[in-house]
Amino acid sequence: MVRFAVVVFPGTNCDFETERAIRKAGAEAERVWYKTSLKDYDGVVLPGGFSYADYLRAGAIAARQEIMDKVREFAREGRPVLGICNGFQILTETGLLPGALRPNRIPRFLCRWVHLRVNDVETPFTSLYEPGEVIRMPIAHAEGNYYVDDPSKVRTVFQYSDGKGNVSEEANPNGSVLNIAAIVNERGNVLGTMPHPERASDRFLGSEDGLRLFRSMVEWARR
Amino acid sequence: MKWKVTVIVRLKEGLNDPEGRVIGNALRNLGYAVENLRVPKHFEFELESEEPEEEVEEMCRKLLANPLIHDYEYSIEPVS
Amino acid sequence: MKWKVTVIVRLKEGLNDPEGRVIGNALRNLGYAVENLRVPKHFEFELESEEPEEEVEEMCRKLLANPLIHDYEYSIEPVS
Amino acid sequence: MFPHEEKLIRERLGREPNEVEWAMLEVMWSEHASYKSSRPWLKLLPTENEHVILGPGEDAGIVKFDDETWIVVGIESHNHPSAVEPYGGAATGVGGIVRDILCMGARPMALLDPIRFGPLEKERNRYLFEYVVKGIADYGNRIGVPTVGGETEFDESLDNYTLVNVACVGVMKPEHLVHSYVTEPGLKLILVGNRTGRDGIHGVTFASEELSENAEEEDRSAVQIPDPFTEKLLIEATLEAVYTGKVKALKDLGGGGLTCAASEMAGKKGFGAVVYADRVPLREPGMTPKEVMISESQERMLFAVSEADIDVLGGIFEKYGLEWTVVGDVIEEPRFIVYWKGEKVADLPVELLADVPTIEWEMEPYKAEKPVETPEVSFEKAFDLVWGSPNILSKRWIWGQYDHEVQGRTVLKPGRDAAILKLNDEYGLAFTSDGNPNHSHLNPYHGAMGAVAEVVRNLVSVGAEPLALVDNLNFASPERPEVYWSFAETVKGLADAAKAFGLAYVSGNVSFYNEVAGIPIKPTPVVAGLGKVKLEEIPEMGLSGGLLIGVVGITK
Ligand SMILES: Nc1ncnc2c1ncn2[C@@H]1O[C@H](COP(=O)(O)OP(=O)(O)O)[C@@H](O)[C@H]1O
Repeated sequence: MVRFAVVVFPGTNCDFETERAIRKAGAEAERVWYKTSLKDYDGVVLPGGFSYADYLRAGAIAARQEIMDKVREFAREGRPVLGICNGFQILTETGLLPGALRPNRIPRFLCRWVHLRVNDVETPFTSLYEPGEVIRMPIAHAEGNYYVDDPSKVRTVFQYSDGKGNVSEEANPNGSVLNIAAIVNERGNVLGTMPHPERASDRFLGSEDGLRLFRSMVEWARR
Repeated sequence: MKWKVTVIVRLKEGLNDPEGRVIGNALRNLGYAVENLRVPKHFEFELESEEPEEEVEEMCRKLLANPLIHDYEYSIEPVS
Repeated sequence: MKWKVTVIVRLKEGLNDPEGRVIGNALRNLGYAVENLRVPKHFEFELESEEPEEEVEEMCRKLLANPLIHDYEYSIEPVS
Repeated sequence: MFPHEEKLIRERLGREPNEVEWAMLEVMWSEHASYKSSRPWLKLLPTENEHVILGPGEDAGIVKFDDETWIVVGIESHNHPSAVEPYGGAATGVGGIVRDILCMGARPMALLDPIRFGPLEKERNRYLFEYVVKGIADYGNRIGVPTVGGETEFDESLDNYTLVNVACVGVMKPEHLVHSYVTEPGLKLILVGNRTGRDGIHGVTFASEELSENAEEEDRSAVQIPDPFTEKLLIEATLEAVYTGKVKALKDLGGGGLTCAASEMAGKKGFGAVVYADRVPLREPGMTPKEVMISESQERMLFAVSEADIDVLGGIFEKYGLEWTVVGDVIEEPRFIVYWKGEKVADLPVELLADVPTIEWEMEPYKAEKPVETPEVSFEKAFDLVWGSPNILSKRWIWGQYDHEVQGRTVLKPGRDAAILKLNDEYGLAFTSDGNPNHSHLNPYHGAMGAVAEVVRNLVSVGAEPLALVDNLNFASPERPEVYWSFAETVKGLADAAKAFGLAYVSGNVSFYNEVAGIPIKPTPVVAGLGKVKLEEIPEMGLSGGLLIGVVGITK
């Protein structure tokens, strides 16, 4: 069975449900405290939360911790690296993904469900979606406003859309350029997503659209 | 008249400052001998006013600072 | 040697400042003719160092500022 | 403290207490800590039935969900501090109730925030509203405990004031139960968490007095800066420590600070404590022993541990970057002794701190009910007025700022009659709160019963079987005969209604002296309830074409 590490920084708070979702997707998952070593895992997940209470900038302090050297190695080796919400913020601060997650255009925390249009199904994380499919997931963040100098250079995976897949301004909850909600690196093995797939992995919670992301990741790691 | 205003708002002495403490720790972990790190709130703006001192005082008391937990200082310069 | 350091981190030109916009609106709603309100990040700390300039430069580049979106400036004074 | 109480203390002690002792006594004999005006009446409440594992008496109550799952629940108020400094007051209110749940050995799972304000036309009330919500949001979001429901009410009687109640549920396995009291001497007392400063000094006495006209200019020492980062670390470290089985007793430091926590922990079963106050890590220089003993600095917990286990637990606290210090010992003799740099600065019998005689104030019934006169207003106008009232409008602006999905359990999100948290693949926990101060003002007995009935209806509306209740009683000064009468009537109503439904109260809170500039608040009992629901049987709420709408009951 493939094994994933779910890294826990001081202030991380979505780790338990992220671990559960990975297990539901058919892999082993373990919460790993940021001071312990990342030994033999097939992939790494940086879950959501408020590492270091978002002091300085969201994800900034976590990105400078020693364990991130090991995460960089994982990324270089082509293993799957998934950053969810705060995890996405940490990946941009580390430079493993381009751009930055800035304060929401309306500078307040916002927790609500959104529609997402799936753009790129060629990544290890999105092979179980259809191109152009509209899925649902919740967001919960105050600094999710994605900014990058040149959006054309970014591999966009999810965009905020309406229920029909229209990527409109009304559907943009936080001001992200081009309604970008999730991206991968050029190689495709590092994904950052502001919406929370682990919160959309159970029909009782509202949707299982997020579970496919984990299943896709697990399947790919098995090969 | 137009003015360039800078307002600095600091937590009163003795109050818990978790933000300063955590960022200070982060810098020390990177190897720098940093102490007493504080993160005051800092506002910069232009103000059109005939009574800038009075207005800036009011702004601080009413909105920019919370007099229960903050001390504040400001500088007002004419815009050439 | 001991130094008193102040670091100001500002958003690059052209980037919007949501917090600044909201506070600017709030002040205008209170009746003040405020424009261009920005909220830079402001850090104050003491540093024990033989190479303060070099270290503060590094701190800014490595942690206190995000080079993609920030410019920074700092002042370093000896502590008497 | 009242003169007759001071006299009684001198008599029981046989001498004049010194400065440190007076400070500790003042704090423990305050209304907020001692419940002297409410205890006789709270006895009326039913507190036992087949669902109850632990009723009132410790930091939170415990309800059986199934054989392997216990639910810990409590409710608390932070009215005064929030009226003075809404952001810090509300945030630290969340912190306090979360620690109450945590110290029984449970993982805090969800929050409700019944909050009440004056009319939004006034700027001060808008300020209180905006910042109470922001305080709850920033704190709850950072500690990763979802706020899944609550109430928001606006009323003229709350002008320039606010009622901030917070209820919390946690989940635990029976084998992890840790009581808040020790059952043997010789244990060490370990203080963990934030350093101690001058914040909150006289917090409980502050909460036991009415607010003066200038609420914003109240004593600064009542203000506390919230630190959810430390609180989250405390949650994880405490649970890890509890799971080792080596924690003998656990209390959080809330009202009354170290004095309250240590004396209650030791004294409940007849033991005593020695506290070395100078060992307490301090945030401000030059603090006196008196200040250390009554400070209400937040995010601190007190552990009772065998000497042999100190290092193991210390390792856990250090892993999470938390400061920890052995500050005292549990002793056989039921005395509370404080040392400061080798000198004894306080020595009181524990029961002098704990046994506070009750006070029965005068009661004067009042009649506020009068026949309703239906206003002469067109239906359209009436509809606009009601529909446009902040009390009716959607509260999405509020709960949209709360991360109500964290921990991945929220089945029914805010907006329904109750929230539902998934506990296993089959069952969920329903959680909701209600209060109706207008009804309580008109008729305190019926208003209280109405609150209970509303909670039960809300639980049933989401398909849940009610399990247990907690209550938070917000009242003005008990020294006002009409207020004290309304308090007694309220408790009678709460008791009768609960009995009628076969439900028990497992925990609660009383907040007296809620008034600003001499204006008392309406009697405001807030009830929160738990229920058990089958996930497959949660009723839908949408309407679709072809359905009929029915109303059960008589509309008056
Ligand atoms: N209104 C009430 N109904 C039932 N129990 C109550 C009520 N108010 C207080 N209690 C109980 O009385 C005890 C003392 O309350 P309190 O000092 O608020 O405890 P805490 O340590 O949680 O702050 C607690 O066990 C609490 O459950």
